[in-house]
Amino acid sequence: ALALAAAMAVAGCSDAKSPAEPRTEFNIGWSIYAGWMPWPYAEQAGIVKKWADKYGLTIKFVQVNDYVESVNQYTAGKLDGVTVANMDALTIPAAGGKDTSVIILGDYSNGNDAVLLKGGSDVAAIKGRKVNLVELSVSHYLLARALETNGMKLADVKTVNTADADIASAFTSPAVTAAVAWNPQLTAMKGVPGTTAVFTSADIPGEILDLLVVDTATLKANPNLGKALAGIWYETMALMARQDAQGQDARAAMAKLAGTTPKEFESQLSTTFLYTDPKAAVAAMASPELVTTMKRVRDFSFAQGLFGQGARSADAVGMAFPGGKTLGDKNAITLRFDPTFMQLAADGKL
Amino acid sequence: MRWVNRRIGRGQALLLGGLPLALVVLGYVVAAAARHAENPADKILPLPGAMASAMAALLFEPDPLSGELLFWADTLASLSRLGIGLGIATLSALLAGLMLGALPPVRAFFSPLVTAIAVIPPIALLPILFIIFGLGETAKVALIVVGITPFMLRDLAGHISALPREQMVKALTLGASSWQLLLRVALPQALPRLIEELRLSLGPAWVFLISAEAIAADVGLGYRIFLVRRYLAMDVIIPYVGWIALLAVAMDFVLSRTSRLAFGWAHKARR
Amino acid sequence: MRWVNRRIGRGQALLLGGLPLALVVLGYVVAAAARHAENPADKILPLPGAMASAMAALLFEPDPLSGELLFWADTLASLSRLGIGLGIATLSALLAGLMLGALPPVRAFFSPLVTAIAVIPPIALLPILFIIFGLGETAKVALIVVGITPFMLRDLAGHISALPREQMVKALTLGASSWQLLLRVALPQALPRLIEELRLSLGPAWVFLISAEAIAADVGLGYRIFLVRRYLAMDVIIPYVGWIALLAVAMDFVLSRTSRLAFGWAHKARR
Amino acid sequence: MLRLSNVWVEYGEKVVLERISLDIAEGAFVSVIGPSGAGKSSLLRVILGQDQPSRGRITLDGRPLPAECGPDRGVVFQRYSVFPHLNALGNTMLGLELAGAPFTARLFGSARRAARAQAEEMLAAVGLADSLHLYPSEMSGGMQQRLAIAQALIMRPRILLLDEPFGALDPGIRADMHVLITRLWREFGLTIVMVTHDIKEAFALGTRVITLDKRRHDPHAPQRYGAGVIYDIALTRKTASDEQANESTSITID
Amino acid sequence: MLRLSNVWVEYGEKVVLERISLDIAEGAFVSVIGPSGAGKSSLLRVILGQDQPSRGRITLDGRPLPAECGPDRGVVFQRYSVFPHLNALGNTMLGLELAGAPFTARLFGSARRAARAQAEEMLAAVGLADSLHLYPSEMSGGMQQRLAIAQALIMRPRILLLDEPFGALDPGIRADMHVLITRLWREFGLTIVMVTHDIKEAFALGTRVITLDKRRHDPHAPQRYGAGVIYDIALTRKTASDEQANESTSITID
Ligand SMILES: Nc1ncnc2c1ncn2[C@@H]1O[C@H](COP(=O)(O)OP(=O)(O)OP(=O)(O)O)[C@@H](O)[C@H]1O
Ligand SMILES: Nc1ncnc2c1ncn2[C@@H]1O[C@H](COP(=O)(O)OP(=O)(O)OP(=O)(O)O)[C@@H](O)[C@H]1O
Ligand SMILES: [Mg+2]
Ligand SMILES: [Mg+2]
Repeated sequence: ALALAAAMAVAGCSDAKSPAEPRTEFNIGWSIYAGWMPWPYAEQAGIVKKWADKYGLTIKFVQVNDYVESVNQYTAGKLDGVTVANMDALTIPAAGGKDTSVIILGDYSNGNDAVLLKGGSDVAAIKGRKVNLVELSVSHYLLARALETNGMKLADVKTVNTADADIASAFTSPAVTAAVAWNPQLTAMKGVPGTTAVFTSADIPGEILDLLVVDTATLKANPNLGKALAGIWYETMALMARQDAQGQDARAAMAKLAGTTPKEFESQLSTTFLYTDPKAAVAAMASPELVTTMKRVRDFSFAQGLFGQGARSADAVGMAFPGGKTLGDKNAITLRFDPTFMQLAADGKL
Repeated sequence: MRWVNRRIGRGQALLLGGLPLALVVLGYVVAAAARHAENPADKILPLPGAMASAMAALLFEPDPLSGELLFWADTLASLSRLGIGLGIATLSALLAGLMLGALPPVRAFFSPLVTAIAVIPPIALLPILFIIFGLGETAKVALIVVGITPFMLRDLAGHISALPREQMVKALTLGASSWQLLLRVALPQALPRLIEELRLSLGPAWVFLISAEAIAADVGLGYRIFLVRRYLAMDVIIPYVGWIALLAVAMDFVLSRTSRLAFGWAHKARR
Repeated sequence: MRWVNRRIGRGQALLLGGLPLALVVLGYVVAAAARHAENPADKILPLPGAMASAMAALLFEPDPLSGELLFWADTLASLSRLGIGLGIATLSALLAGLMLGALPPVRAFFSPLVTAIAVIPPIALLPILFIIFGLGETAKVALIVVGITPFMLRDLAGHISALPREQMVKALTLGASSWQLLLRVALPQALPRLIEELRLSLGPAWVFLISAEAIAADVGLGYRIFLVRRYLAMDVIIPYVGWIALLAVAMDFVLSRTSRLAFGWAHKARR
Repeated sequence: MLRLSNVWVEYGEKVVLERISLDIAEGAFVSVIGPSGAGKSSLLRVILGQDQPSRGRITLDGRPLPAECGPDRGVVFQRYSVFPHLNALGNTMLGLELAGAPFTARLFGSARRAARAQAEEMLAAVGLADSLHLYPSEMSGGMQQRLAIAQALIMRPRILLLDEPFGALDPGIRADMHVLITRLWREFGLTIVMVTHDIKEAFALGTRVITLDKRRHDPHAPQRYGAGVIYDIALTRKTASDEQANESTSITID
Repeated sequence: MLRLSNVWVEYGEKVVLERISLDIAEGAFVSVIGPSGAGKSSLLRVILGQDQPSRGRITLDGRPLPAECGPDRGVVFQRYSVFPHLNALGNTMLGLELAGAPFTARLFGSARRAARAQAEEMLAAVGLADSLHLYPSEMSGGMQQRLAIAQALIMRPRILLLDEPFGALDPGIRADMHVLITRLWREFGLTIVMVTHDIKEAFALGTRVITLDKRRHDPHAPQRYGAGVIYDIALTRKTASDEQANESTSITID
């Protein structure tokens, strides 16, 4: 046990010190989600190696089966970067005091998340029901938005926390009549007879964002990491977007990596708005709508207590946006939307 | 004096036993302080003060939504699930263990099935459990039961079938039927072992309870732990885990006391 | 003849024991057929044909990306993790169990700590576990070790300290030091019990392995199960679980054979 | 009544008993003597039904002996084996409770009081009147052995098998036990087979003395030949008064 | 050499031994007799160091007896207790191996051969030459008891404590054992304390016979008073030839 404590201390110290120094080896965590599958595909197809070599780096993509654990491990310093949704980037690493930079805005969910009801065709029918969902996640946020747009409050339903790995099978139980989920589970759940998606992320486009974030200090010390990652991403995007056999092969390989069929994967992609063009991503990041979205997300998170006990106001966590705009505590900025590398890609300067 | 012969008094034992626990706590505090010196907002190893204030809210401030004191509501929910689960598991392990241990035909019939159930990881078959037990309290209790009963049952059956053969022969010459033999010879000698198994099962039982609460729940110690894990609130997780350990140690103590009081003969023999 | 006295032959035992397993399989097929009659697209209880075709792909078609046969790659990865985990757990349970069982001062010092570790559900502390051991193989092996060692250790210590006191006295009069007593009296008598415990731990070990693989892995039986769980692909999950059960039953059988061969004295006494 | 015809007992390769043929009459008191390891306990186990002979057959009243032991046969094992979870009273009452309450296996009310009185009487007869509430683990070796005797005797089984029942007892108590067993044997017409190492005891109590030993010995393969009956001595039936005189003077040749 | 001064042994309320004061000289052969349950085994346990007396003190050569048993004292328990995981040879060699290999506790090569030869000789002396490879569970009661004797005797401890060591043996083997123990006692100048129920044996072997029994008895509270030494008879030291004559004719008064 002493050894354990010592190991904890050592693990803590070594990770806390290293980011400041230039390094050549990096670990990026990923978990299975339609919008993130290009990363492992790029590694398998050799795109990662190509770009890493170009900048003299070694980049490893580490699969973490459990999404929350991947973000936790990033927060704990075991990973240099991770794929994450905007809300979780705010509430886990940023709220935990880890200065985090969003360098790639990959996509937004355009129907990949949905509120499902059995025996009900609109959001109003949800009132008073038990809703199974991953609490405090983007699903929770989606539910809050669904209720809000229909004149209800979160208190009008009873939420039951359900693990994302189990929500699909849980939904097949007759006892469960309402749920919020994301893909790929969502597709399986829609197959349950009598199910309707009464509210989807397509109703709030651009609010649920899927990102790649890296540790700000590491990025400062190793700007090449950002360049390599942007290079990898947009080369893969270009390949994936092709409507020819090559593009199809790439998408099929991603489906395989996600443990599903190409058909199902295509259907998931169809509800994902991919920023295949770096210019569009840069523009989206610079737009004032992002600030509005993040404010909404932030207020929801604060109301749910996600900023922890120390936070006494929604401004506790500071965010920085392109063009010097900020939100929250200016002296404690821990989430930075940084378009530098996407801009380089857009400019073809990588 | 040789180490095998050193007898340790009660007071000395408390002192000695407390030492490593104290060292662990100390080690933790040192590690946490070191991390906080680096990053004052560190969430991984919260300082005791942070844990205290995080817990205070759960302990004393009623939840705005439900109006309940969350910590106590969680404790109550988890303990009642655990209690029901352990109760069912113990009872069925006792009944089935006695039969399997004492009656060879029953053993031949069921033991492959029991072995199969014992080695199938229940969490891998959750979807089927959901179909059978739904998603409510039943499913959580069922997961505990399915998780620990096979171990208790197999160990108990082994214990019973290892009772000296002379005892069985003796009982038969005294005119015992199979039923009477179960009731008056096997059962009383199974009970102290059953308590021992229950003590050994407390750890796994909590594991299954927490897994069940992680899967689908809206209250419970495991629910809270997995919920706040989403934002790495170790300042809640660590006190919760400590509380679970405390509850489990208390149960362990009560069980071991009960066994000594109720089955003195089993402990005298070992002096 | 009384039931307690019925002896069952080998052939008869196989037949009797196979019956309930066959019934379970039959029950499954009937339930699956019923569900499919309702909803031909049902995914929860797939028919045997669907399972066979789903498994065929994993068994015989090399993965286009890695060129591996996924099923075998999963099996290999899981078995090696399990093997290392069980090995470390067994070894440390043996060492620590002997000391705790035979040396009262060691027992006094460590037993509260061991009890505390035994009752702390490791999966509640997964984030810490992964932080300490990283996301590689170590963490998975560590979860198995942390999960099953406390049980084995405590049970073994209990077994050792319940050895008849006369044996210890006898060894001391023959001039044994504490070390020699551990080596020649406690250790040999601990081994058969250790094998027994290992058998009882197989179930929990798989549970912990699967839990670890569910969280952080990219290959392994548990990884695959949790991967396809998102799509409710029970046609893969059920054969995988069956395969796990088969592997575990085979290990159980080998262990029980080994014990009989290597420690005949322990089994003769129980005839 | 009890007939063994050409009975063999073997453990794997090892022949323990060979060609045992015996006829034991109803009401006989058979003493079995023989060197240590000859197979005396094995013989009792076979008669008890605990072990099956590897060859030969055993009949009781002309019918093959059932392959399980029942209440017609009582036993006191060589290593005093009483139930560790019952105290002296509980151990002694157990047989009565099993007989009196097929379902609960426990007696209540007046039936219980009667059984208790009977058990107390039997315990007093074996000299354990002071130890009713002791558990076996709190008893000395001799006390456990007497408890086992009380437990078996209270049932008055048709056939009583005793394996060195008085081995751990001092001469005084042993004499009391001799009187007790002789009295019960007479009163209830029991058939008794007793293994003993005390030749004086064997001749004093028995109506017949059987000696088990190896007939042949192969020095290179000691396990090759088993023991058989080498002497079978019928004694004239002594009267109770003879017996007592014998005991009180306590002078014999061994 | 060994001195007990006012030793009491109590189990909770129950007084087992009270006011035991004894002086045992080097080289003595003390026989202890007394009724079953008197506390003979308890006395041995206290001398052995296995149990602590509740009052009084025990000194060895003037120094307080260490509260743990060591190789200076050997023991044969009343219930033959040998190691179940070792066969006869292993059980007998164990003491030699422990003495010869402090670290591995196993002997190899010529040392092992020597120990093995010694063990075989001792086993032959107790009549187990044919049973070297049997495990205790495959032995008869008497064989286990002889194995326990061989295991203790091979170490030639300074003080040897025997608790009814010959209780389960037939007269022939018992006589051999008597010769063996007397020979070793003479040759190595052992100090022996032996509990027995056989009064003839007690007088034939011992140089001193001690009788333990209750001095007082309270019929309402039998546990109130413990046993003490009521007779302590010193015998003139017999010669070896006397001894043998005695054994061969085998006529004594008990
Ligand atoms: N743990 C215990 N608790 C209570 N009483 C005990 C315990 N152990 C022994 N006794 C009592 O101590 C007394 C002496 O026991 P001990 O074994 O010394 O007798 P003993 O003289 O060796 O008898 P025996 O000849 O039958 O072997 C007995 O009356 C017994 O009931
Ligand atoms: N399980 C076994 N495997 C092999 N041999 C055995 C087994 N059980 C008993 N024996 C052998 O059977 C023989 C007879 O044993 P048994 O217990 O019947 O002897 P006994 O006449 O009662 O001796 P004692 O007077 O010492 O009690 C012994 O030589 C013993 O070694
Ligand atoms: Mg015998
Ligand atoms: Mg005694």
